[in-house]
Amino acid sequence: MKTIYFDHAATTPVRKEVIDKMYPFFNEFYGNPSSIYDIATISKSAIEDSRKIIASVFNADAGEIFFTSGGTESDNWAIIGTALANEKKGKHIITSSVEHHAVLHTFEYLSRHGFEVTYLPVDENGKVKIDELKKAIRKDTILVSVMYANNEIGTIQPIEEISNICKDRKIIFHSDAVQAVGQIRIDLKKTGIDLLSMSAHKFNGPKGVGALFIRKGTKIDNFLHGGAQENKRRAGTENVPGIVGMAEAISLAYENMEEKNKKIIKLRDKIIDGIKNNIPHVKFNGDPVDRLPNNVNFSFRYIEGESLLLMLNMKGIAASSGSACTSGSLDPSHVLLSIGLSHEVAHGSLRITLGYENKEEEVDYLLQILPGIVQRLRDMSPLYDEFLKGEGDKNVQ
Amino acid sequence: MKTIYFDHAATTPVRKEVIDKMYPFFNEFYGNPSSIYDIATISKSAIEDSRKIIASVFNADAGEIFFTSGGTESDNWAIIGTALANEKKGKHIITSSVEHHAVLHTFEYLSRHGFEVTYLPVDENGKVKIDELKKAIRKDTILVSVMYANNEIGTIQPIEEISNICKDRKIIFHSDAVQAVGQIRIDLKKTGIDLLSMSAHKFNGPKGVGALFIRKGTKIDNFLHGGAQENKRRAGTENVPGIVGMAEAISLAYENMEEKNKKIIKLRDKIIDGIKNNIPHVKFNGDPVDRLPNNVNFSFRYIEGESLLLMLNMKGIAASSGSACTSGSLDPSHVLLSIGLSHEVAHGSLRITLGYENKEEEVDYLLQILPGIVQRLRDMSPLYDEFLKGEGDKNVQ
Amino acid sequence: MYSKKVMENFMNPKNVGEIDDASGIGEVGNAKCGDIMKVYLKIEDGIIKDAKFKTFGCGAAIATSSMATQMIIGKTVQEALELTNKAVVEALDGLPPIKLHCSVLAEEAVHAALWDYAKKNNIEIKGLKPPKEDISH
Amino acid sequence: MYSKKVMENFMNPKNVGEIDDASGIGEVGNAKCGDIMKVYLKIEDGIIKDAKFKTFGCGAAIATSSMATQMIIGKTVQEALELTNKAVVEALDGLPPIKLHCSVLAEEAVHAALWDYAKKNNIEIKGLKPPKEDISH
Ligand SMILES: Cc1ncc(COP(=O)(O)O)c(C=O)c1O
Ligand SMILES: Cc1ncc(COP(=O)(O)O)c(C=O)c1O
Repeated sequence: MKTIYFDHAATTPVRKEVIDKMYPFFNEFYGNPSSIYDIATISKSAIEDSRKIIASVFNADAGEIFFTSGGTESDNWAIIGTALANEKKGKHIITSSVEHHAVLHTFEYLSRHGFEVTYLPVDENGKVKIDELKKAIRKDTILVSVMYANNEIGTIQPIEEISNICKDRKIIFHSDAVQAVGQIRIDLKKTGIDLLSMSAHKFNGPKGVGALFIRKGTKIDNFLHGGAQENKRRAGTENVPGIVGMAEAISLAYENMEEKNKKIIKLRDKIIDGIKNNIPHVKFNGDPVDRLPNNVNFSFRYIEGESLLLMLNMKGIAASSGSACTSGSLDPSHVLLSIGLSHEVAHGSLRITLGYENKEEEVDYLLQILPGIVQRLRDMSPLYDEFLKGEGDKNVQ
Repeated sequence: MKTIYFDHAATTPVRKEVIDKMYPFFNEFYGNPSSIYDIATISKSAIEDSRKIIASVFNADAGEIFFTSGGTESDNWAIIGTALANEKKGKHIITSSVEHHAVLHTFEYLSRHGFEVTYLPVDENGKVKIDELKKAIRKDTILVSVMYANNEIGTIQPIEEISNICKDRKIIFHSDAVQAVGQIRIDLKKTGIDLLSMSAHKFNGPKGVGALFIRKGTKIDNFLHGGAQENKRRAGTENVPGIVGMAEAISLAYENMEEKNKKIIKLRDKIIDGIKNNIPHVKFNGDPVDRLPNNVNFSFRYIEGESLLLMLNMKGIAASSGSACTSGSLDPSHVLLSIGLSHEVAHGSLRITLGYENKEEEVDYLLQILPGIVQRLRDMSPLYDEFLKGEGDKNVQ
Repeated sequence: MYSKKVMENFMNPKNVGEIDDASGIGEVGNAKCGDIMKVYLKIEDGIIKDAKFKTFGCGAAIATSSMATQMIIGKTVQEALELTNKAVVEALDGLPPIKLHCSVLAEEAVHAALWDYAKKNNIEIKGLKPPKEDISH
Repeated sequence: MYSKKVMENFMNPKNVGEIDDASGIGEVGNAKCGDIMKVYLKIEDGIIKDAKFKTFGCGAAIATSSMATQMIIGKTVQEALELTNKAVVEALDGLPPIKLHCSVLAEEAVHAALWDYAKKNNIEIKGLKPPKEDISH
């Protein structure tokens, strides 16, 4: 059975065109880009060409793009690097409560090392409350980090507003755009983001490579220390095939983006309407308007997310959940809790994230089997029993 | 013209067998290993199998191997992670003066953040002086980091002795084995190294993936913060193709290693003898006995390394130098200066590092053209002039 | 992630349902943590004649419920009490470490149902401890 | 890394050698930094009749020596003095940024040779400054 892959926010298949571009750099142009002989200068140029391609997508300068090992490293570098470089100005840093762990755990690390952190609350759609941001900013605030778009519920943050607030107050603004890059356009000349993280495997590029945009003039320390690579800012022999693959993947992603997004949004909305219309006791999560084109997130009351995923998997569908069971922790997703869901409802969430290769038939198949699966699990659930007997709903939000 | 590649210490071509193993993980088994559906559990198992393969090469436990983005990250993690986790015990850390920049610059970073660093001197063959190590150790010493084998001159350090000294004194011992792994056997049950760094692209694996061995019980902080990957020790979506490729590459490297090394040592010694016997005014660098099987390093007096490399490149040979010009800095290699070479002599160094695919004909070709190239450059050199006129040798070491 | 046995018991769980005139009912776990198990026992002459369950929870929770109820049907009350979570895990050909708590929950659910039965019938079952009160969903 | 012109001038440098009865000799740079250039000039009637060089250094150092000597042959002393490192770089179709100092060195070597010529002949060349004393190899 071929998998129907509906988990593009987790990772994506590498496109054939991307693999083909990477291939020669494994064993033909394999030279170390720091060397001076021919096969090495070819890898060096490949890196610089890739940097230009990526910069142009964001209307940035090539010298502002630095390659990393992925979104996590970009986030760690951006946050730790600015915190350490600017700690003489102040030790207060701000982020939101719905960030990815790559940001949240890095803030926690800094809070263990003398920095003071404010976590901004979000509204019920997952948006950072601008008033709260303004209130949180202090004289000694040196960094604000708010993600471009949320990986679980797809909510796009008011980045323009946040960046203006930071700019006015001369605070460095980092945005984790790992979920946004490859899906929506970002113009870094227009929007005053100082640091922007991205990860290739989220847009049909390879795993293990990403980039950090560092606006010219931003004060930031190095994070990986060593060789003189990346203009002496990020040490380590460059992952040449990965970098070349990332550039190809980003080019393909931004080619006819508007047209492709129209198609994807149609599929997304078909799923959203299909679930709303055919399955009772569901809750739609995330912002209905400011939303990634490919994200669907629902909570199904009275059932638990992992069982739902397992049943979908048996039917050949790959999807994701904010259930604790899928994360190996006890608590369900902090994002779902932050938008006000009870633990119980959060446990029963399902995330469907689409990719360019998904077809309408696949969506139809999902909508055909999902109601039955949900019902089957509800029929096993003591919570659904209680609800039917009229004692339940008081407990489950 | 096909390149004759003699720069395996810089990086190596990825073997065909390795690429073939990686390939399906790009767009067939592309699932995120943290997910629970089938294509994801396949990637997850592939990672765990790779971990076992790598652990078994070192006689270590699979749970002691953590994947990283390469040698630089492994070094940074090992050093910063232990320093921060143990700073309550003391803030004195020791390394050698011939380490790779991935270690040296990380120590410099820590010295800017409140740690005190001792740099151990080496003898004229590049070996750490054991007496100096003993003298340097203090009550508040928490970490010793000495590389397994040197990347420029191939000298293998007295690791067994150093590890015993550290063990006796309960000091954590890290060894940067980026150049040793894949070339010589390392038994981590026998040798008391606590942390060991490696990088796949140095043994015909892909760039952008490496590992850190962390002996069970070693106190070390996380370095990349975020998701729960790598047993919650190293965050970031795993580079599955890279990890699988690394495991395959290491298996191949350690298959019949003794036999293959015999062949490589023969080639290495042919080059060493050929240069000594046919080119005057040369200096052999590194330890003649405790030396990597694939490393040749000579200084050619009165000439500069980059010109030598360019001329070799024109003849289809890829090699390396400790010349400042190839590193983009003003000073020549700190390793060559540490073993007592003058700046002038250090500038004229040539490093030849062999790989499993090198053939005797290639060595013969090198030995045939090298004397002429050296002579050509000497004929252009004002230093050689001075020497001929008898006024020179006093200046050049 | 899961063994074949677990997946079988998850996809086609045995003994899903309720027993109207149950001799004892036990409910453990809480929705906050994502697992609730409710076990119904029909006991006659000290023998467990029937067992049913309803479970809110992950694949392992449902599979252990299915397995645990199968394992106690036909057993004496004393034998049922002695069913350990380890035995359930073994019968399922193992569980991932992070899922072991589900098997503990299954053991506790059976114990809670036995406790309910004992209380209702005012008898004492040797070695049976009262269930923890954490049904806080 | 290097332009074709640089590689041509490196692989087949023009004017390598010495001039026995040179009118002026200039040596700049130092071996510590990895670059020494020695320039020999043959000057007659204020015209540079010949120029030769010996260089210890990288590809860019050799190529700029070759290009600079070519560019001054046939020029007047004043014209040679006005040869800038920028002109040399342009004639080579550019140099990588980290190699620009080599072109500066070439300019300085020519100036040092002119200074030597001026000193020997006790004349003054307008705008010529004494060479820096950093020949410390
Ligand atoms: C919003 C967000 N930030 C950061 C990351 C981390 O990226 P990576 O796993 O590539 O390191 C992810 C994905 O895992 C993400 O969705
Ligand atoms: C001894 C040594 N340590 C560390 C490194 C860094 O490894 P990487 O470039 O893969 O990060 C290298 C190679 O560049 C090395 O030779």
